[in-house]
Amino acid sequence: MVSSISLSIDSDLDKVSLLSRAVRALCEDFLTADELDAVELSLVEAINNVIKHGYHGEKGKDVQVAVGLQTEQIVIDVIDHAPPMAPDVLEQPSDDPFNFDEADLAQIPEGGMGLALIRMNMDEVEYLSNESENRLRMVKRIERPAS
Amino acid sequence: MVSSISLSIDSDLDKVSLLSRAVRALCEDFLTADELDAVELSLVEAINNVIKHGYHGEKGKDVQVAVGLQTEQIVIDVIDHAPPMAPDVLEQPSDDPFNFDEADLAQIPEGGMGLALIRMNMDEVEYLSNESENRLRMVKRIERPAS
Amino acid sequence: MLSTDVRKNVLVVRVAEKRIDASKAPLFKDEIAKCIDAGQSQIVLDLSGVDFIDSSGLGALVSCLKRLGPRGSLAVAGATGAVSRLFTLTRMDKVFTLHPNVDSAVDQLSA
Amino acid sequence: MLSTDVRKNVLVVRVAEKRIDASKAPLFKDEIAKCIDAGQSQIVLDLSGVDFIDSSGLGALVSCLKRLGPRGSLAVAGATGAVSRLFTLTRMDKVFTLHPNVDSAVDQLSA
Ligand SMILES: Nc1ncnc2c1ncn2[C@@H]1O[C@H](COP(=O)(O)OP(=O)(O)O)[C@@H](O)[C@H]1O
Ligand SMILES: Nc1ncnc2c1ncn2[C@@H]1O[C@H](COP(=O)(O)OP(=O)(O)O)[C@@H](O)[C@H]1O
Repeated sequence: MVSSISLSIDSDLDKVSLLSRAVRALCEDFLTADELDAVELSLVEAINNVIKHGYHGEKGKDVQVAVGLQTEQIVIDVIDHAPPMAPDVLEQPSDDPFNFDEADLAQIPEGGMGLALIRMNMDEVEYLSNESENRLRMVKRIERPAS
Repeated sequence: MVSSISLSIDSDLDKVSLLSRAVRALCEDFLTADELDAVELSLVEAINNVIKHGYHGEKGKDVQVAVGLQTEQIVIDVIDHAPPMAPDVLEQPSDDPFNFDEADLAQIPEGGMGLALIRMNMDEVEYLSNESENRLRMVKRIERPAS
Repeated sequence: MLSTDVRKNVLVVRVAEKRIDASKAPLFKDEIAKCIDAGQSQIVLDLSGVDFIDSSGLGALVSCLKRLGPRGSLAVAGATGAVSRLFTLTRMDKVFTLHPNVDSAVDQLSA
Repeated sequence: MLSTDVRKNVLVVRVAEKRIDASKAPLFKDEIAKCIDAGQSQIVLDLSGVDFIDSSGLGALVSCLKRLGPRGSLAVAGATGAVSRLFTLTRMDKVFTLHPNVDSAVDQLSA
Protein backbone atom coordinates (compact mmCIF):
# COMPACT_ATOMS: atom_id res chain seq x y z
CA MET A 1 0.00 0.00 0.00
CA VAL A 2 1.52 3.24 -1.17
CA SER A 3 -1.04 5.87 -1.84
CA SER A 4 -0.95 9.60 -1.81
CA ILE A 5 -3.31 12.49 -1.92
CA SER A 6 -2.77 16.16 -1.64
CA LEU A 7 -5.02 18.76 -0.06
CA SER A 8 -4.91 22.51 -0.04
CA ILE A 9 -6.57 25.50 1.58
CA ASP A 10 -5.79 29.13 1.61
CA SER A 11 -3.95 30.61 4.49
CA ASP A 12 -7.03 31.19 6.64
CA LEU A 13 -7.09 29.88 10.21
CA ASP A 14 -10.81 29.20 9.84
CA LYS A 15 -10.07 26.51 7.26
CA VAL A 16 -7.49 24.54 9.20
CA SER A 17 -10.07 22.36 10.90
CA LEU A 18 -11.44 21.26 7.51
CA LEU A 19 -8.05 20.12 6.40
CA SER A 20 -7.38 18.32 9.62
CA ARG A 21 -10.71 16.57 9.48
CA ALA A 22 -10.01 15.29 6.00
CA VAL A 23 -6.52 14.08 6.91
CA ARG A 24 -7.79 12.39 10.04
CA ALA A 25 -10.33 10.49 7.94
CA LEU A 26 -7.55 9.39 5.59
CA CYS A 27 -5.43 8.01 8.43
CA GLU A 28 -8.28 6.44 10.35
CA ASP A 29 -7.79 2.83 9.27
CA PHE A 30 -4.09 2.78 10.11
CA LEU A 31 -3.75 4.47 13.49
CA THR A 32 -5.21 4.20 16.98
CA ALA A 33 -7.36 7.01 18.37
CA ASP A 34 -4.38 8.31 20.34
CA GLU A 35 -2.16 8.28 17.27
CA LEU A 36 -4.84 10.05 15.26
CA ASP A 37 -4.97 12.73 17.95
CA ALA A 38 -1.19 13.03 17.76
CA VAL A 39 -1.24 13.43 13.98
CA GLU A 40 -4.14 15.89 14.03
CA LEU A 41 -2.45 18.07 16.65
CA SER A 42 0.85 18.07 14.78
CA LEU A 43 -0.80 18.91 11.49
CA VAL A 44 -2.79 21.77 13.00
CA GLU A 45 0.30 23.19 14.73
CA ALA A 46 2.29 23.00 11.52
CA ILE A 47 -0.38 24.73 9.46
CA ASN A 48 -1.00 27.38 12.11
CA ASN A 49 2.72 28.15 12.04
CA VAL A 50 2.72 28.54 8.29
CA ILE A 51 -0.25 30.89 8.41
CA LYS A 52 0.83 32.88 11.47
CA HIS A 53 4.60 33.04 11.03
CA GLY A 54 5.18 32.20 7.38
CA TYR A 55 2.41 34.32 5.86
CA HIS A 56 2.02 36.64 8.88
CA GLY A 57 -1.69 36.02 8.98
CA GLU A 58 -2.26 37.11 5.40
CA LYS A 59 -5.13 35.28 3.72
CA GLY A 60 -5.22 34.04 0.15
CA LYS A 61 -1.84 32.28 0.22
CA ASP A 62 -1.44 28.62 -0.52
CA VAL A 63 -1.07 25.95 2.16
CA GLN A 64 -0.74 22.44 0.85
CA VAL A 65 -0.68 19.12 2.66
CA ALA A 66 0.47 15.91 1.02
CA VAL A 67 -0.49 12.68 2.74
CA GLY A 68 1.41 9.53 1.84
CA LEU A 69 -0.02 6.28 3.14
CA GLN A 70 2.76 3.74 3.09
CA THR A 71 2.89 0.21 4.42
CA GLU A 72 4.80 1.09 7.55
CA GLN A 73 4.31 4.79 7.98
CA ILE A 74 2.24 7.81 7.15
CA VAL A 75 4.14 10.76 5.75
CA ILE A 76 2.54 14.17 6.04
CA ASP A 77 4.16 17.12 4.29
CA VAL A 78 3.03 20.67 4.96
CA ILE A 79 4.12 22.78 2.02
CA ASP A 80 4.13 26.55 1.73
CA HIS A 81 5.67 29.33 -0.32
CA ALA A 82 6.43 31.77 2.47
CA PRO A 83 9.89 32.86 3.57
CA PRO A 84 11.43 29.81 5.26
CA MET A 85 11.75 29.53 9.00
CA ALA A 86 15.18 29.94 10.60
CA PRO A 87 17.10 26.66 10.22
CA ASP A 88 17.88 26.29 13.95
CA VAL A 89 14.28 26.64 15.12
CA LEU A 90 13.65 22.91 14.83
CA GLU A 91 16.82 21.94 16.71
CA GLN A 92 15.80 22.76 20.28
CA PRO A 93 15.34 19.83 22.65
CA SER A 94 11.88 18.44 22.40
CA ASP A 95 10.50 19.12 25.86
CA ASP A 96 11.87 22.64 26.28
CA PRO A 97 8.70 24.71 26.80
CA PHE A 98 7.26 22.15 29.19
CA ASN A 99 10.18 22.19 31.60
CA PHE A 100 8.48 24.86 33.68
CA ASP A 101 8.17 25.04 37.45
CA GLU A 102 4.43 24.68 37.88
CA ALA A 103 4.54 26.63 41.15
CA ASP A 104 5.78 29.74 39.35
CA LEU A 105 2.91 31.18 37.32
CA ALA A 106 5.25 33.41 35.33
CA GLN A 107 7.05 30.37 33.92
CA ILE A 108 3.98 28.71 32.41
CA PRO A 109 4.17 29.18 28.64
CA GLU A 110 1.43 30.93 26.68
CA GLY A 111 3.08 30.20 23.35
CA GLY A 112 6.12 28.65 21.78
CA MET A 113 4.71 25.15 22.23
CA GLY A 114 3.82 24.25 18.65
CA LEU A 115 7.07 22.83 17.33
CA ALA A 116 7.76 20.99 20.56
CA LEU A 117 4.35 19.35 20.33
CA ILE A 118 5.03 18.33 16.75
CA ARG A 119 8.32 16.70 17.74
CA MET A 120 6.70 14.92 20.67
CA ASN A 121 3.81 13.62 18.62
CA MET A 122 5.50 12.48 15.44
CA ASP A 123 8.22 9.88 14.90
CA GLU A 124 10.26 11.98 12.50
CA VAL A 125 10.23 15.67 11.70
CA GLU A 126 12.27 17.27 8.97
CA TYR A 127 12.26 20.71 7.35
CA LEU A 128 13.22 20.98 3.71
CA SER A 129 13.43 24.37 2.15
CA ASN A 130 14.50 25.40 -1.33
CA GLU A 131 13.87 28.29 -3.73
CA SER A 132 10.47 27.02 -4.72
CA GLU A 133 8.92 25.85 -1.44
CA ASN A 134 9.22 24.95 2.23
CA ARG A 135 8.22 21.49 3.29
CA LEU A 136 7.77 20.35 6.88
CA ARG A 137 7.81 16.57 6.70
CA MET A 138 6.25 14.67 9.58
CA VAL A 139 6.29 10.89 9.76
CA LYS A 140 4.11 8.67 11.90
CA ARG A 141 5.00 5.01 12.10
CA ILE A 142 2.16 2.50 11.81
CA GLU A 143 2.32 0.10 14.73
CA ARG A 144 0.62 -3.09 13.71
CA PRO A 145 -0.77 -5.33 16.40
CA ALA A 146 1.52 -8.37 16.66
CA SER A 147 -0.22 -11.25 14.90
CA MET B 1 -20.17 29.40 6.68
CA VAL B 2 -18.38 29.50 3.37
CA SER B 3 -15.31 27.37 3.35
CA SER B 4 -13.43 25.59 0.67
CA ILE B 5 -10.72 23.06 0.33
CA SER B 6 -9.23 21.36 -2.63
CA LEU B 7 -7.93 17.81 -2.94
CA SER B 8 -6.02 16.06 -5.65
CA ILE B 9 -4.82 12.63 -6.65
CA ASP B 10 -3.29 11.26 -9.74
CA SER B 11 -5.41 9.52 -12.27
CA ASP B 12 -5.24 6.12 -10.62
CA LEU B 13 -8.44 4.22 -9.89
CA ASP B 14 -6.83 2.83 -6.75
CA LYS B 15 -6.75 6.31 -5.22
CA VAL B 16 -10.35 7.27 -5.80
CA SER B 17 -11.54 5.76 -2.53
CA LEU B 18 -9.06 7.92 -0.60
CA LEU B 19 -10.43 11.05 -2.13
CA SER B 20 -14.00 10.02 -1.54
CA ARG B 21 -13.28 9.19 2.07
CA ALA B 22 -11.79 12.61 2.67
CA VAL B 23 -14.68 14.39 0.97
CA ARG B 24 -17.23 12.34 2.87
CA ALA B 25 -15.57 13.37 6.14
CA LEU B 26 -15.75 17.02 5.08
CA CYS B 27 -19.49 16.83 4.37
CA GLU B 28 -20.38 14.72 7.37
CA ASP B 29 -21.76 17.46 9.61
CA PHE B 30 -24.07 18.86 6.97
CA LEU B 31 -25.75 15.88 5.35
CA THR B 32 -27.71 12.81 6.36
CA ALA B 33 -26.23 9.33 5.84
CA ASP B 34 -28.32 8.93 2.69
CA GLU B 35 -27.17 12.26 1.32
CA LEU B 36 -23.56 11.39 2.11
CA ASP B 37 -24.00 8.16 0.16
CA ALA B 38 -25.45 10.16 -2.72
CA VAL B 39 -22.51 12.58 -2.73
CA GLU B 40 -19.92 9.83 -2.41
CA LEU B 41 -21.41 7.86 -5.29
CA SER B 42 -21.60 10.93 -7.53
CA LEU B 43 -18.05 11.93 -6.73
CA VAL B 44 -16.70 8.45 -7.42
CA GLU B 45 -18.61 8.21 -10.72
CA ALA B 46 -17.33 11.61 -11.79
CA ILE B 47 -13.72 10.79 -10.99
CA ASN B 48 -13.93 7.34 -12.58
CA ASN B 49 -15.18 9.00 -15.75
CA VAL B 50 -12.29 11.43 -15.80
CA ILE B 51 -9.77 8.63 -15.34
CA LYS B 52 -11.42 6.13 -17.69
CA HIS B 53 -12.75 8.37 -20.45
CA GLY B 54 -10.85 11.63 -20.04
CA TYR B 55 -7.38 10.20 -19.46
CA HIS B 56 -8.11 6.75 -21.01
CA GLY B 57 -6.78 5.02 -17.95
CA GLU B 58 -3.39 6.69 -18.09
CA LYS B 59 -1.87 7.21 -14.66
CA GLY B 60 0.09 10.26 -13.52
CA LYS B 61 -2.45 12.83 -14.69
CA ASP B 62 -4.03 15.32 -12.36
CA VAL B 63 -7.53 14.93 -10.91
CA GLN B 64 -8.61 17.70 -8.61
CA VAL B 65 -11.68 18.05 -6.44
CA ALA B 66 -12.74 21.35 -4.91
CA VAL B 67 -15.23 21.19 -2.06
CA GLY B 68 -17.13 24.34 -1.16
CA LEU B 69 -19.12 24.20 2.05
CA GLN B 70 -21.70 26.95 1.86
CA THR B 71 -24.59 27.79 4.16
CA GLU B 72 -27.24 26.19 1.99
CA GLN B 73 -25.36 23.86 -0.28
CA ILE B 74 -22.21 21.89 -0.86
CA VAL B 75 -20.53 22.48 -4.20
CA ILE B 76 -18.20 19.79 -5.46
CA ASP B 77 -16.14 20.45 -8.57
CA VAL B 78 -14.21 17.68 -10.28
CA ILE B 79 -11.51 19.31 -12.35
CA ASP B 80 -9.31 17.72 -15.01
CA HIS B 81 -7.09 18.63 -17.91
CA ALA B 82 -8.14 15.92 -20.33
CA PRO B 83 -9.94 16.49 -23.63
CA PRO B 84 -13.48 17.60 -22.69
CA MET B 85 -16.45 15.29 -22.96
CA ALA B 86 -18.96 15.84 -25.75
CA PRO B 87 -21.28 18.70 -24.78
CA ASP B 88 -24.51 16.71 -25.30
CA VAL B 89 -23.53 13.78 -23.08
CA LEU B 90 -24.98 15.42 -19.99
CA GLU B 91 -28.29 16.29 -21.67
CA GLN B 92 -29.94 12.87 -21.75
CA PRO B 93 -32.98 12.36 -19.52
CA SER B 94 -31.94 11.35 -16.08
CA ASP B 95 -33.39 7.86 -15.78
CA ASP B 96 -32.50 6.61 -19.24
CA PRO B 97 -30.32 3.57 -18.49
CA PHE B 98 -32.71 2.36 -15.80
CA ASN B 99 -35.77 2.23 -18.04
CA PHE B 100 -35.06 -1.39 -18.85
CA ASP B 101 -37.51 -4.27 -18.99
CA GLU B 102 -36.30 -6.42 -16.12
CA ALA B 103 -37.66 -9.55 -17.78
CA ASP B 104 -35.30 -9.12 -20.72
CA LEU B 105 -31.78 -9.92 -19.58
CA ALA B 106 -30.23 -8.34 -22.68
CA GLN B 107 -31.65 -4.94 -21.73
CA ILE B 108 -30.05 -4.77 -18.29
CA PRO B 109 -27.20 -2.27 -18.53
CA GLU B 110 -23.62 -3.20 -17.69
CA GLY B 111 -22.38 0.36 -18.12
CA GLY B 112 -23.46 3.83 -19.11
CA MET B 113 -24.96 4.41 -15.68
CA GLY B 114 -22.47 6.87 -14.19
CA LEU B 115 -23.76 10.20 -15.43
CA ALA B 116 -27.37 9.19 -14.84
CA LEU B 117 -26.50 8.32 -11.25
CA ILE B 118 -24.79 11.67 -10.79
CA ARG B 119 -27.87 13.50 -12.06
CA MET B 120 -30.17 11.46 -9.83
CA ASN B 121 -28.06 11.95 -6.74
CA MET B 122 -27.16 15.62 -6.95
CA ASP B 123 -29.41 18.68 -7.03
CA GLU B 124 -27.52 20.45 -9.80
CA VAL B 125 -24.98 19.21 -12.30
CA GLU B 126 -23.12 21.45 -14.72
CA TYR B 127 -20.16 20.92 -17.02
CA LEU B 128 -17.84 23.83 -17.67
CA SER B 129 -15.04 23.42 -20.10
CA ASN B 130 -12.50 25.94 -21.36
CA GLU B 131 -8.97 25.91 -22.76
CA SER B 132 -7.39 25.39 -19.41
CA GLU B 133 -9.63 22.82 -17.70
CA ASN B 134 -12.86 20.84 -17.53
CA ARG B 135 -14.98 21.22 -14.47
CA LEU B 136 -17.94 19.04 -13.56
CA ARG B 137 -19.84 20.98 -10.93
CA MET B 138 -22.16 19.04 -8.66
CA VAL B 139 -24.31 20.76 -6.06
CA LYS B 140 -26.02 19.16 -3.09
CA ARG B 141 -28.51 21.25 -1.18
CA ILE B 142 -28.32 21.12 2.61
CA GLU B 143 -31.75 20.31 3.99
CA ARG B 144 -31.95 21.60 7.51
CA PRO B 145 -34.40 19.95 9.87
CA ALA B 146 -37.31 22.35 10.41
CA SER B 147 -36.83 23.90 13.83
CA MET C 1 -11.21 -10.74 -2.69
CA LEU C 2 -13.79 -13.58 -2.58
CA SER C 3 -14.26 -16.52 -0.29
CA THR C 4 -16.56 -19.34 -1.32
CA ASP C 5 -18.49 -22.05 0.37
CA VAL C 6 -21.10 -24.56 -0.88
CA ARG C 7 -24.34 -25.01 1.08
CA LYS C 8 -27.19 -27.26 -0.09
CA ASN C 9 -25.72 -27.18 -3.62
CA VAL C 10 -25.72 -23.41 -3.62
CA LEU C 11 -22.42 -21.56 -4.02
CA VAL C 12 -22.10 -18.84 -1.42
CA VAL C 13 -19.60 -16.18 -2.45
CA ARG C 14 -18.58 -13.80 0.28
CA VAL C 15 -17.04 -10.54 -0.93
CA ALA C 16 -14.15 -9.67 1.34
CA GLU C 17 -13.72 -6.11 0.06
CA LYS C 18 -15.37 -3.07 1.59
CA ARG C 19 -15.72 -1.44 -1.80
CA ILE C 20 -16.54 -2.84 -5.22
CA ASP C 21 -15.50 0.12 -7.31
CA ALA C 22 -13.87 0.70 -10.68
CA SER C 23 -10.49 -0.41 -9.32
CA LYS C 24 -11.89 -3.76 -8.19
CA ALA C 25 -14.75 -4.47 -10.58
CA PRO C 26 -12.71 -6.17 -13.35
CA LEU C 27 -11.07 -8.66 -10.98
CA PHE C 28 -14.36 -9.20 -9.19
CA LYS C 29 -16.09 -10.00 -12.48
CA ASP C 30 -13.32 -12.43 -13.49
CA GLU C 31 -13.45 -14.29 -10.20
CA ILE C 32 -17.18 -14.79 -10.36
CA ALA C 33 -16.92 -15.76 -14.04
CA LYS C 34 -14.53 -18.52 -13.01
CA CYS C 35 -17.08 -19.93 -10.58
CA ILE C 36 -19.75 -19.82 -13.26
CA ASP C 37 -17.51 -21.43 -15.86
CA ALA C 38 -16.71 -24.14 -13.33
CA GLY C 39 -20.36 -25.11 -13.52
CA GLN C 40 -21.98 -23.33 -10.60
CA SER C 41 -25.47 -22.17 -11.47
CA GLN C 42 -27.04 -21.35 -8.12
CA ILE C 43 -25.04 -18.52 -6.60
CA VAL C 44 -25.58 -16.33 -3.56
CA LEU C 45 -23.44 -13.26 -3.35
CA ASP C 46 -22.93 -12.17 0.24
CA LEU C 47 -22.47 -8.40 0.26
CA SER C 48 -22.82 -7.94 4.00
CA GLY C 49 -19.18 -6.87 4.27
CA VAL C 50 -19.41 -4.38 1.42
CA ASP C 51 -20.27 -0.77 2.14
CA PHE C 52 -19.88 0.83 -1.25
CA ILE C 53 -20.56 -0.17 -4.85
CA ASP C 54 -20.31 2.14 -7.83
CA SER C 55 -21.75 1.66 -11.31
CA SER C 56 -18.70 -0.37 -12.40
CA GLY C 57 -19.30 -2.82 -9.58
CA LEU C 58 -22.98 -3.00 -10.37
CA GLY C 59 -22.16 -3.50 -14.06
CA ALA C 60 -19.87 -6.38 -13.11
CA LEU C 61 -22.76 -8.02 -11.26
CA VAL C 62 -25.01 -7.64 -14.29
CA SER C 63 -22.32 -9.10 -16.48
CA CYS C 64 -22.18 -12.17 -14.20
CA LEU C 65 -25.92 -12.52 -14.37
CA LYS C 66 -25.77 -12.52 -18.15
CA ARG C 67 -22.96 -15.05 -18.16
CA LEU C 68 -25.00 -17.28 -15.90
CA GLY C 69 -27.93 -16.99 -18.33
CA PRO C 70 -31.47 -18.23 -17.78
CA ARG C 71 -30.27 -21.62 -16.53
CA GLY C 72 -28.92 -20.15 -13.27
CA SER C 73 -29.70 -17.80 -10.42
CA LEU C 74 -27.65 -15.08 -8.82
CA ALA C 75 -29.10 -13.83 -5.56
CA VAL C 76 -27.74 -11.04 -3.40
CA ALA C 77 -27.66 -11.27 0.38
CA GLY C 78 -26.90 -8.76 3.10
CA ALA C 79 -26.95 -5.56 1.08
CA THR C 80 -27.43 -2.57 3.38
CA GLY C 81 -26.86 1.18 3.38
CA ALA C 82 -25.34 2.63 0.23
CA VAL C 83 -25.29 -0.80 -1.40
CA SER C 84 -28.98 -1.52 -1.07
CA ARG C 85 -29.70 2.11 -1.93
CA LEU C 86 -27.89 1.67 -5.26
CA PHE C 87 -29.91 -1.43 -6.14
CA THR C 88 -33.14 0.43 -5.53
CA LEU C 89 -32.09 3.61 -7.31
CA THR C 90 -31.12 1.74 -10.46
CA ARG C 91 -34.10 -0.67 -10.34
CA MET C 92 -31.61 -3.52 -10.07
CA ASP C 93 -33.63 -4.74 -7.09
CA LYS C 94 -36.03 -5.99 -9.78
CA VAL C 95 -33.20 -7.84 -11.49
CA PHE C 96 -31.44 -9.42 -8.53
CA THR C 97 -33.39 -10.95 -5.69
CA LEU C 98 -32.24 -9.22 -2.52
CA HIS C 99 -32.19 -11.24 0.67
CA PRO C 100 -31.56 -9.93 4.16
CA ASN C 101 -29.02 -12.67 4.81
CA VAL C 102 -27.28 -15.67 3.30
CA ASP C 103 -29.49 -18.24 5.02
CA SER C 104 -32.70 -16.98 3.50
CA ALA C 105 -31.06 -16.73 0.07
CA VAL C 106 -29.71 -20.28 0.26
CA ASP C 107 -33.10 -21.56 1.40
CA GLN C 108 -34.80 -20.02 -1.56
CA LEU C 109 -32.28 -21.12 -4.16
CA SER C 110 -32.16 -24.69 -2.84
CA ALA C 111 -35.94 -25.01 -2.49
CA MET D 1 -18.91 30.51 22.16
CA LEU D 2 -19.35 30.44 25.97
CA SER D 3 -22.36 30.03 28.22
CA THR D 4 -22.07 30.88 31.88
CA ASP D 5 -23.83 29.99 35.05
CA VAL D 6 -23.08 30.69 38.72
CA ARG D 7 -23.22 27.82 41.23
CA LYS D 8 -22.29 28.23 44.90
CA ASN D 9 -20.42 31.43 44.03
CA VAL D 10 -18.40 29.63 41.41
CA LEU D 11 -18.66 30.75 37.78
CA VAL D 12 -19.18 27.79 35.51
CA VAL D 13 -18.18 28.56 31.93
CA ARG D 14 -19.30 26.04 29.37
CA VAL D 15 -17.42 26.13 26.09
CA ALA D 16 -19.90 25.64 23.27
CA GLU D 17 -17.29 25.06 20.57
CA LYS D 18 -15.97 21.68 19.53
CA ARG D 19 -12.53 23.08 18.85
CA ILE D 20 -10.47 25.73 20.63
CA ASP D 21 -7.89 26.32 17.94
CA ALA D 22 -5.93 29.27 16.60
CA SER D 23 -9.03 30.62 14.86
CA LYS D 24 -11.00 30.70 18.10
CA ALA D 25 -8.35 31.22 20.79
CA PRO D 26 -8.24 35.05 20.70
CA LEU D 27 -12.01 35.44 21.12
CA PHE D 28 -12.06 32.71 23.73
CA LYS D 29 -9.38 34.50 25.73
CA ASP D 30 -11.22 37.82 25.51
CA GLU D 31 -14.49 36.34 26.69
CA ILE D 32 -12.93 34.71 29.72
CA ALA D 33 -10.97 37.89 30.42
CA LYS D 34 -14.30 39.75 30.57
CA CYS D 35 -15.57 37.36 33.23
CA ILE D 36 -12.40 37.80 35.23
CA ASP D 37 -12.47 41.59 34.90
CA ALA D 38 -16.10 41.54 36.06
CA GLY D 39 -14.79 40.22 39.37
CA GLN D 40 -15.13 36.44 39.10
CA SER D 41 -12.29 34.68 40.83
CA GLN D 42 -13.51 31.09 41.17
CA ILE D 43 -13.99 29.71 37.69
CA VAL D 44 -14.73 26.25 36.39
CA LEU D 45 -14.20 25.76 32.68
CA ASP D 46 -16.42 22.99 31.35
CA LEU D 47 -14.63 21.41 28.40
CA SER D 48 -16.88 18.37 28.09
CA GLY D 49 -18.16 19.60 24.73
CA VAL D 50 -14.69 20.29 23.34
CA ASP D 51 -12.89 17.60 21.39
CA PHE D 52 -9.79 19.42 20.20
CA ILE D 53 -7.47 22.07 21.62
CA ASP D 54 -4.23 23.19 19.99
CA SER D 55 -1.34 25.09 21.56
CA SER D 56 -3.05 28.44 20.89
CA GLY D 57 -6.09 27.32 22.84
CA LEU D 58 -3.94 26.02 25.64
CA GLY D 59 -1.97 29.28 25.62
CA ALA D 60 -5.24 31.19 25.94
CA LEU D 61 -6.09 29.16 29.03
CA VAL D 62 -2.71 29.92 30.56
CA SER D 63 -3.18 33.58 29.81
CA CYS D 64 -6.52 33.51 31.68
CA LEU D 65 -4.85 31.85 34.61
CA LYS D 66 -2.25 34.59 34.73
CA ARG D 67 -4.90 37.30 34.49
CA LEU D 68 -6.75 35.69 37.37
CA GLY D 69 -3.53 35.73 39.41
CA PRO D 70 -2.95 34.05 42.74
CA ARG D 71 -6.21 35.42 44.18
CA GLY D 72 -8.34 33.14 41.99
CA SER D 73 -8.76 29.60 40.76
CA LEU D 74 -9.36 28.25 37.29
CA ALA D 75 -10.34 24.59 37.27
CA VAL D 76 -11.01 22.47 34.21
CA ALA D 77 -13.86 19.97 34.09
CA GLY D 78 -14.80 17.26 31.63
CA ALA D 79 -11.62 17.13 29.57
CA THR D 80 -11.43 13.82 27.68
CA GLY D 81 -9.69 12.33 24.67
CA ALA D 82 -7.37 14.64 22.76
CA VAL D 83 -8.07 17.46 25.21
CA SER D 84 -6.99 15.62 28.34
CA ARG D 85 -4.12 14.12 26.37
CA LEU D 86 -2.81 17.61 25.58
CA PHE D 87 -2.92 18.65 29.24
CA THR D 88 -0.88 15.61 30.22
CA LEU D 89 1.59 15.90 27.37
CA THR D 90 2.38 19.52 28.16
CA ARG D 91 2.39 19.01 31.95
CA MET D 92 -0.48 21.51 32.13
CA ASP D 93 -2.31 18.94 34.25
CA LYS D 94 0.04 20.15 37.00
CA VAL D 95 -1.05 23.74 36.39
CA PHE D 96 -4.81 23.32 36.02
CA THR D 97 -6.76 21.05 38.34
CA LEU D 98 -8.61 18.61 36.10
CA HIS D 99 -11.98 17.34 37.28
CA PRO D 100 -14.04 14.61 35.69
CA ASN D 101 -17.14 16.81 35.77
CA VAL D 102 -18.46 20.24 36.71
CA ASP D 103 -20.05 19.09 39.97
CA SER D 104 -16.80 17.87 41.47
CA ALA D 105 -14.99 21.02 40.33
CA VAL D 106 -17.64 23.30 41.83
CA ASP D 107 -17.60 21.34 45.09
CA GLN D 108 -13.87 21.76 45.39
CA LEU D 109 -13.79 25.46 44.53
CA SER D 110 -16.69 26.30 46.84
CA ALA D 111 -15.40 24.25 49.75
N1 LIG E 1 6.41 28.09 9.32
C1 LIG E 1 7.17 28.97 10.01
N2 LIG E 1 7.70 30.02 9.37
C2 LIG E 1 8.46 30.92 10.04
N3 LIG E 1 8.76 30.83 11.34
C3 LIG E 1 8.26 29.80 12.05
C4 LIG E 1 7.45 28.82 11.41
N4 LIG E 1 7.12 27.91 12.35
C5 LIG E 1 7.68 28.32 13.50
N5 LIG E 1 8.36 29.45 13.33
C6 LIG E 1 9.12 30.19 14.36
O1 LIG E 1 9.32 29.30 15.46
C7 LIG E 1 8.77 29.85 16.65
C8 LIG E 1 8.24 28.74 17.53
O2 LIG E 1 7.09 28.17 16.94
P1 LIG E 1 6.10 27.32 17.81
O3 LIG E 1 6.88 26.39 18.66
O4 LIG E 1 5.11 26.70 16.90
O5 LIG E 1 5.36 28.34 18.79
P2 LIG E 1 4.47 29.63 18.48
O6 LIG E 1 3.89 29.46 17.14
O7 LIG E 1 3.45 29.61 19.56
O8 LIG E 1 5.40 30.81 18.58
C9 LIG E 1 7.72 30.82 16.19
O9 LIG E 1 7.44 31.83 17.13
C10 LIG E 1 8.33 31.36 14.90
O10 LIG E 1 9.23 32.38 15.20
N1 LIG F 1 -14.97 12.89 -18.13
C1 LIG F 1 -15.33 12.41 -19.33
N2 LIG F 1 -14.56 12.63 -20.41
C2 LIG F 1 -14.91 12.14 -21.61
N3 LIG F 1 -16.02 11.43 -21.84
C3 LIG F 1 -16.83 11.17 -20.81
C4 LIG F 1 -16.54 11.65 -19.51
N4 LIG F 1 -17.54 11.26 -18.69
C5 LIG F 1 -18.40 10.57 -19.44
N5 LIG F 1 -18.00 10.50 -20.73
C6 LIG F 1 -18.70 9.84 -21.85
O1 LIG F 1 -20.04 9.61 -21.46
C7 LIG F 1 -20.35 8.21 -21.50
C8 LIG F 1 -21.33 7.84 -20.39
O2 LIG F 1 -20.66 7.91 -19.14
P1 LIG F 1 -21.28 7.18 -17.90
O3 LIG F 1 -22.74 7.47 -17.84
O4 LIG F 1 -20.52 7.59 -16.70
O5 LIG F 1 -21.11 5.64 -18.15
P2 LIG F 1 -19.79 4.75 -18.41
O6 LIG F 1 -18.66 5.48 -17.81
O7 LIG F 1 -20.10 3.47 -17.74
O8 LIG F 1 -19.68 4.62 -19.90
C9 LIG F 1 -19.02 7.51 -21.40
O9 LIG F 1 -19.04 6.23 -21.98
C10 LIG F 1 -18.10 8.47 -22.16
O10 LIG F 1 -18.19 8.27 -23.53
